[in-house]
Amino acid sequence: MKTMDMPSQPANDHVELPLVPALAVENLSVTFQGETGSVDAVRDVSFTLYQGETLALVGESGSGKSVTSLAALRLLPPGSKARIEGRARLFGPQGPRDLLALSNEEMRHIRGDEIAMIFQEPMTSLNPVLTAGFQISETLMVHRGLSRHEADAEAVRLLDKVRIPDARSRMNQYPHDFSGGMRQRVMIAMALACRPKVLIADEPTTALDVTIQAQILELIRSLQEEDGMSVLFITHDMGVVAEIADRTVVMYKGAVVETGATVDLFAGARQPYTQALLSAVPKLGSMRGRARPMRFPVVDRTTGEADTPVEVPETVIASEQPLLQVSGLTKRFDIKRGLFSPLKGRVHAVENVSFDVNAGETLTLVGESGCGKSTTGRTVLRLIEPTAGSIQFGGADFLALKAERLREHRNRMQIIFQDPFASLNPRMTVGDAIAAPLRVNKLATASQARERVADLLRRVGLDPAVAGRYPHEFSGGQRQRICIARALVLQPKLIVADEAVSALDVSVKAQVINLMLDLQAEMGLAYLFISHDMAAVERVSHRVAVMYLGEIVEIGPRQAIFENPQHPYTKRLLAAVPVADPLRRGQKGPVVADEIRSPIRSPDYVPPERRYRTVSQGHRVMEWGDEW
Amino acid sequence: MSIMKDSFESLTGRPVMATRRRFLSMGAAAGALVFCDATGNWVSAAFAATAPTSPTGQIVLGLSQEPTIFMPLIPHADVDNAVYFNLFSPLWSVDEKGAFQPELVSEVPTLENGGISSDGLTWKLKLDEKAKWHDGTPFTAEDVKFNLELIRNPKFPAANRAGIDQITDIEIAGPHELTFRLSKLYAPLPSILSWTFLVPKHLIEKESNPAQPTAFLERPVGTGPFKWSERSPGDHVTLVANPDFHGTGPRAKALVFKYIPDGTVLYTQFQTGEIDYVGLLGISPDKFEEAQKLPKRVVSATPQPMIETIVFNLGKDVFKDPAVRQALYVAMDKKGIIDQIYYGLPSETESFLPHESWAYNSNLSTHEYSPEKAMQMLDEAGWKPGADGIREKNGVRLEFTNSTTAGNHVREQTQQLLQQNWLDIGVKMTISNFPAAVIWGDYWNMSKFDSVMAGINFMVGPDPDATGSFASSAIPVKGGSGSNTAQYSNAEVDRLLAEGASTFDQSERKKAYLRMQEITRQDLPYLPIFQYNMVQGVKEGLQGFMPNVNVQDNSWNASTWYWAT
Amino acid sequence: MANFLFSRLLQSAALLFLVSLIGFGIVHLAPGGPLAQFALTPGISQADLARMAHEMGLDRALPIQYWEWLTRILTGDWGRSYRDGRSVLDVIFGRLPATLELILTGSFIAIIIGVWIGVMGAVKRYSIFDMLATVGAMVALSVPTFWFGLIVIYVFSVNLGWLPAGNRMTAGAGGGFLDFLHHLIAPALVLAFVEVAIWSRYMRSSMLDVISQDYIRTARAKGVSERSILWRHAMRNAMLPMIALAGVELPALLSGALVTETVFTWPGMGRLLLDSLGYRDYPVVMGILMISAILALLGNLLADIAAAVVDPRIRLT
Amino acid sequence: MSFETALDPLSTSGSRPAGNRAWRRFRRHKLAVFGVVAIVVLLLACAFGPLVTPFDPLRIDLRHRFAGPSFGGNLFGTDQLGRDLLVRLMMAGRISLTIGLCAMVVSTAFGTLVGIMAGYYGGWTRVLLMRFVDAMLSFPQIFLLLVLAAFIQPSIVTITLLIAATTWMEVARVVEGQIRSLRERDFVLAAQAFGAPGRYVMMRELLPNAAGPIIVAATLAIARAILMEAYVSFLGYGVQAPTASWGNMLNDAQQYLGSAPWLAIFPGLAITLAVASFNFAGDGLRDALDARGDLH
Repeated sequence: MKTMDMPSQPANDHVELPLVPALAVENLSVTFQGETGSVDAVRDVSFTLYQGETLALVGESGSGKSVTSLAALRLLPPGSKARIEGRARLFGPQGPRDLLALSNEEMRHIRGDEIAMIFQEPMTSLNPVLTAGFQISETLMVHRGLSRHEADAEAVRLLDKVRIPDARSRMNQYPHDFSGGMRQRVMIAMALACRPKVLIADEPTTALDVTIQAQILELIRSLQEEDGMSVLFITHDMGVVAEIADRTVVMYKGAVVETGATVDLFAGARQPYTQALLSAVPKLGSMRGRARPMRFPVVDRTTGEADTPVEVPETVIASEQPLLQVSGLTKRFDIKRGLFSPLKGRVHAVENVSFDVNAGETLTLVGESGCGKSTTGRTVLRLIEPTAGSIQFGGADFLALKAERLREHRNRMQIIFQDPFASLNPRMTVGDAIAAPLRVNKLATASQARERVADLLRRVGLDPAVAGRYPHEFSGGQRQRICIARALVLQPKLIVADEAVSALDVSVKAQVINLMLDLQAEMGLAYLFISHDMAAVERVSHRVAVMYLGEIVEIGPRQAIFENPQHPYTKRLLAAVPVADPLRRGQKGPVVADEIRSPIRSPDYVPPERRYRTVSQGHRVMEWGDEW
Repeated sequence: MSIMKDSFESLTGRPVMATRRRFLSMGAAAGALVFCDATGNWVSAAFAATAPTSPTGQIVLGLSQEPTIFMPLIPHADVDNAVYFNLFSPLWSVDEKGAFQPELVSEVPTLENGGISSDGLTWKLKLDEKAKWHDGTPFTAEDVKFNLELIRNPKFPAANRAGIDQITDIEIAGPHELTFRLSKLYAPLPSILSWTFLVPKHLIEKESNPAQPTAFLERPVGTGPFKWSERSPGDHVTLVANPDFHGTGPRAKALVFKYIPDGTVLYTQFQTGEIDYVGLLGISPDKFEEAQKLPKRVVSATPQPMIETIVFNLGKDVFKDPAVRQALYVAMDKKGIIDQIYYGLPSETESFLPHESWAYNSNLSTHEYSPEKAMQMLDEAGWKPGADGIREKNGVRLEFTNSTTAGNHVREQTQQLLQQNWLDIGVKMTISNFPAAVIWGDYWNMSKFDSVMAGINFMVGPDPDATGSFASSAIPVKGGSGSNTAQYSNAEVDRLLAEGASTFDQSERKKAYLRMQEITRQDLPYLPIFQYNMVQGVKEGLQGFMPNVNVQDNSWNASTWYWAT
Repeated sequence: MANFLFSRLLQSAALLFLVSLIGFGIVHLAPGGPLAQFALTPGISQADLARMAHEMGLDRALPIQYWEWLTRILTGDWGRSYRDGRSVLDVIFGRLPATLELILTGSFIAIIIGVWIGVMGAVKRYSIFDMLATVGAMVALSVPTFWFGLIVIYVFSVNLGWLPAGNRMTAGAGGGFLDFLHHLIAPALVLAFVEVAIWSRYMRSSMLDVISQDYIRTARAKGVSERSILWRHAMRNAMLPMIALAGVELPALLSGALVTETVFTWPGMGRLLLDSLGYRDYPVVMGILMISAILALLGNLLADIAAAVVDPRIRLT
Repeated sequence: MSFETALDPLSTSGSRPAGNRAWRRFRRHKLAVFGVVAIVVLLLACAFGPLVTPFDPLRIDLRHRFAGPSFGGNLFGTDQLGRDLLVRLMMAGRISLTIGLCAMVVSTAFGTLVGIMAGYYGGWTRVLLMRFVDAMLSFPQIFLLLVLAAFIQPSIVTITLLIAATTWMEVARVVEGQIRSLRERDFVLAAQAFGAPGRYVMMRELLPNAAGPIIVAATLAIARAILMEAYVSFLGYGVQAPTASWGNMLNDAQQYLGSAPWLAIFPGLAITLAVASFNFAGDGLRDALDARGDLH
């Protein structure tokens, strides 16, 4: 055993670390037999989880962190041809047992009883046709031999314990009746039913909104304290690591790179990869006192050497006439079941939204799922026709344009999407994809187009020789670069970046953001940046608009919003963001169970008149009522 | 003329080889009918046991078509006759010897007994006083008058009004006696009346539309030996014994007419004993040999009046030259068709009349299969082979289509053989078959075809009168009334037909018909291929079964059938 | 629920209207007509034929005929058969039970066997059983039903004499239940043959889909036994698409029944259609088309309702 | 995905064209390979077989009716008119396979057109087109086929069209579903954002991405069309004699089931083999072209 994961000083002074191992993974290797040969998903991984501690297993996508945990619990999909080597010892009263050597039946008795697991996607992880109550009770009936009646009584207690309001009546509801956060609470209740010694949480908050994530993290932390569990917390989010983990294991390409106390790791990682990883993590509040956006530092992941990030040059051209002027923009979707059905209600996706974007400026729309930020972005481009409002672009009334002129104007405004896999046509070479706008609009000859494509590929940092390849041959970050190149080919003035970096791994995200900032400086681009990632937003924005249920609740210069938030929602949002600094771990608030409300209203709903108060130059906040 | 339109029922492409029966008149003077039965099984079976005193047992008759219309006066399918014979009665019927037997009359009217006046124009009928409808209502002269008038009513779509439309002045002389006059002498009338089944006046009158008597069709009432019991559409019709029947029998408790559309299944069920009698189209020729060897089954072949022919549409240029028709006939491998395709079952013929008819001409020149001679005939007539080997003359190519009802496999085989026979002499025939509903519509009636292969009964009623098929006044497409769709026109034939129909003197008539057969043998508007024989089968022990070529269906005397005990 | 039914009713009505329009067009544009069967009746005159055509309404323009048919059918009068003068509904409902018997028995056998094969195939994926089941199902889907029926008749009726060669019951025997069952075996099995293949294929793929779902992993992580995972957690989910399948399979079943009825001379709706087509019995053909469309829609509706009952995610609103 | 720099050399494993990967997946599918081999063998046999056998498929020889299969003379025996069954089977194969292929082309083309229009334009276009599809689908297919067949003059062309007319709906549904889901994809939105007209989006962006399911549907459509031809012929509306198709050979053979069973057995086996081969190939293609592999 060559691990060196002796826990150093406690990360949190009121957690006692008895140094009793609970689960030890030793020299674990997992090899998948794939179509194109074998893939070493996990290579010689060892770590120990001690009683009562929270150990974070962190790494980017494909680092093997989830496979490690699934392999240890022998939960890899039955059909997958995986070869597993090593040991995974579970320590208990009867001494350590190697989970990989137990019979299936013995293993079954351990799972759910001694080791429990929660997963990333609470919707798909709960059986849609069984009630929440049954799914919790089942564990108790299986392992504790309780009758259905007894189990149900215990399940109600568990639901209470995970702070689900009105637990008794929700017992008989099905998973789809719960919101995402509530579903994850049900999962947690299910996992904790038999008071397991070890809880493995596999990206439990990744699919959740940031305010909900904060609640769930808080819940796990408090339950861990109550029951004295050991938690193996698998995540890619360094902010969450900083927030919750006592110790951290960093994985890269299937192997453990570095292990150590979280505080130490953040204070000074020993391995270059860890350093590079940490350097790319946006830290909320790190921009305090700066007005302009700033590039991420670039760390060489073999040497660990870093450059010093600088503030970007001033790009905003403030003029009388903003590049884009949106006022009173409204988009409502009717909800109907069928052709002949009456109107059921409306989604008030965007409600009376107004903002300006200047040339060379980045305005960010920020908010949680369902707040209408993406709809706003698409409506601005008229990919969705708005219900009401006006859009002035480059001095013209954009909504009044007829098809032909609309096309011309559209060329000045382009969009980049969240999912780089979905935004490129898989049946078209990237060169064709980039040149398509030129060809469709008949703006260039074939050879001109080729040159332009090569030029753009160079600009976004790709070899022009790749023009003949298909999208599936590229990584996610490379594809996003290609998408940027395609967006740039018509030399637009404004790019709507719709969650353009949200799906990327943290290090790739940093690079793409740097690229976008560079391009802005070079070409004077304006961005309408749409994101839910507050930390990234802080880096790139000149100005920020916070959206909630289709409305802008607060808008202003980035510095004003982040340093002087006014609206309760803005404050809550900022407070919920995990801070990627274990030393600044947030104060534990009460574990609440608020949910994001729905923008669906009855057909006769009339949106209230809103008034805005000006806080400072350009910083305006919506006046709020008793609901906050 | 009537055509074997079996394929209305054979859409599934079941083997449908033989035909339904058409009555074949032997005429009173023709003597005993030639009943060709190789084994004489019927006779031996018929007299082997004594009949039960009261109705016993049931008899299952297998039919390859489904009886659906239970009102005999409106247009119906041939299969319906099987039910009519047992449910209804005509005034008189024709027995297997060709003699008329009284049914609803107490005596068949003749010149001799004075029922028919010497000029043949005044008829007097005396009805059977014991006859009663199944609902108990007595059968009277009113009923007869009602039926005859209904058929004559031009607004009523009668199945047949030929002959009956000559009847005038129907007078009721008493409850069971009536007289009528004929506007002109019509020789086949007695035969026609022998297959006119009577319906009850008191029930049909109640119907809002006698042509569509909905209540009656659901529950028909007749005077026959069996009463309506029930019908399971698509499956069977059951009749039960009528204890009040005025004639002989019935001797069985029930008759079940079982509809089995598939010939193979029908045969199999006959084999397994589920079916007591295979009626209508009988057993397919390829199974004849096998069927004869079945234990406890009596199987034999009986002649049919139907002639298998190729009908030429003489309105088409390609068939106008008689030499072409004759050459096609000579090039036809008739023997191959009869011996191979039809297993030697049918009889060779050169005439349009069946061998058994008193008017049959047995001295017609015999067909000789000779492709060489056929080519020579065409050469002589000036039909020269073109570039592709197909003969032509004056811009007319010897190329035509031949049609028959789609799904008749044996016919299709014959077609293919003929196609080859004729291609050998430089004539191109293309097969173009249609579903029955298409081919027997305007395509046939309005002479839109080139040539058609069909089994045809050229007689009207049990009588050799073939006016409808050969008279130039009977071409529908030229406005005539009849079914001369071949558009045959020959002045001498017209004259001979008129002569034959307007006298009761059989020898006079025969002379005309013999001559006429000579002419058609020469002219060949129809190529005679063969006369049908049908394979019939009954279960051993079924007594009383008696094939009768003079009626439409061999269940004609089912009232006297019974099981030997 | 009431809203849902109302909305579905409207949609179905619109669809039926389309169906009737298409059906009427196809049926009536066909050459030949119902009178051809009478045209050969000896002695019938052209005038009689014309009169009959008029009575049947065949001499009017097609749109007018359609309008007359439509208005009549809306008042519940489906017309009368040209063949035997009975009301179309009587004619069809007289035959429908035989077809339903066949379809229900066939489906019942098919679903039981097919679901079992599918589940076993999915659970033991890539096993010998699974491979045989897959190949078998594909072959079964490729065999022409009528040919298979003929072979069954040849082997079991003609050669072995075990089963009757056709029909619903022994002719004239009055038909005991056993007799009826004896006749039902071969056609029901032949009809079930293809259906087993379809059900097992769908079930297998649905089951495979379900057992790779996260919630199955969750159940496993909870320590639930494999048996319970299969039958309690997976089965209900895997059956959901099967309910929809049962709904959409109905037209296919009717098709299969038509062929089977033909081969086994089963007196059902399929044979009736064949006969009616041959006679150009327009009212009956239209009636059958409409009834089968209604059955298809009803099947879909029932499937949707059943799915809503079983699947808590679906609400019929 | 791991750390990358912008100019990372691209991994070699992904550099093969997509078609190659599909082909590799397809090759591992044993049944599919069997299917393709069988199809090729059938096609070759039907195309060239009649040229090399000594028997004339049309020449009638009544003296040699119903000769049983034998190694010396007629391998598969002779039919009811004394023609060699094997050579007729091959001639019939030409017809049946031609009908199958042509019906597939027509139904796939039409179904794709309807599906792509309905999927792309949505709204009332979709409602109208897909309701029409629904209406057509609510007829049992064989009912529809028969009703249609009842009024045509049977010929190879009409039967092909007939089968196509009753089978295009499935393709339309598949394509419509594909297009509708593809239509929401970001690359389609991107194309609209740079001003691509509808025709461009349909032909260049949507259609190539729906190709996999269309190819699979097309392969299965051939199988179904061959079966349908057999059904139509069986029910008496098939290709006219003397042209043989597997369906009408079977139709002719029914009545000799007891006396000359080989007449029914061989065409039945030929149909089953051909249909199964296309089904196997289609199944293999479904796995090989599984859109998920390329789109995600």
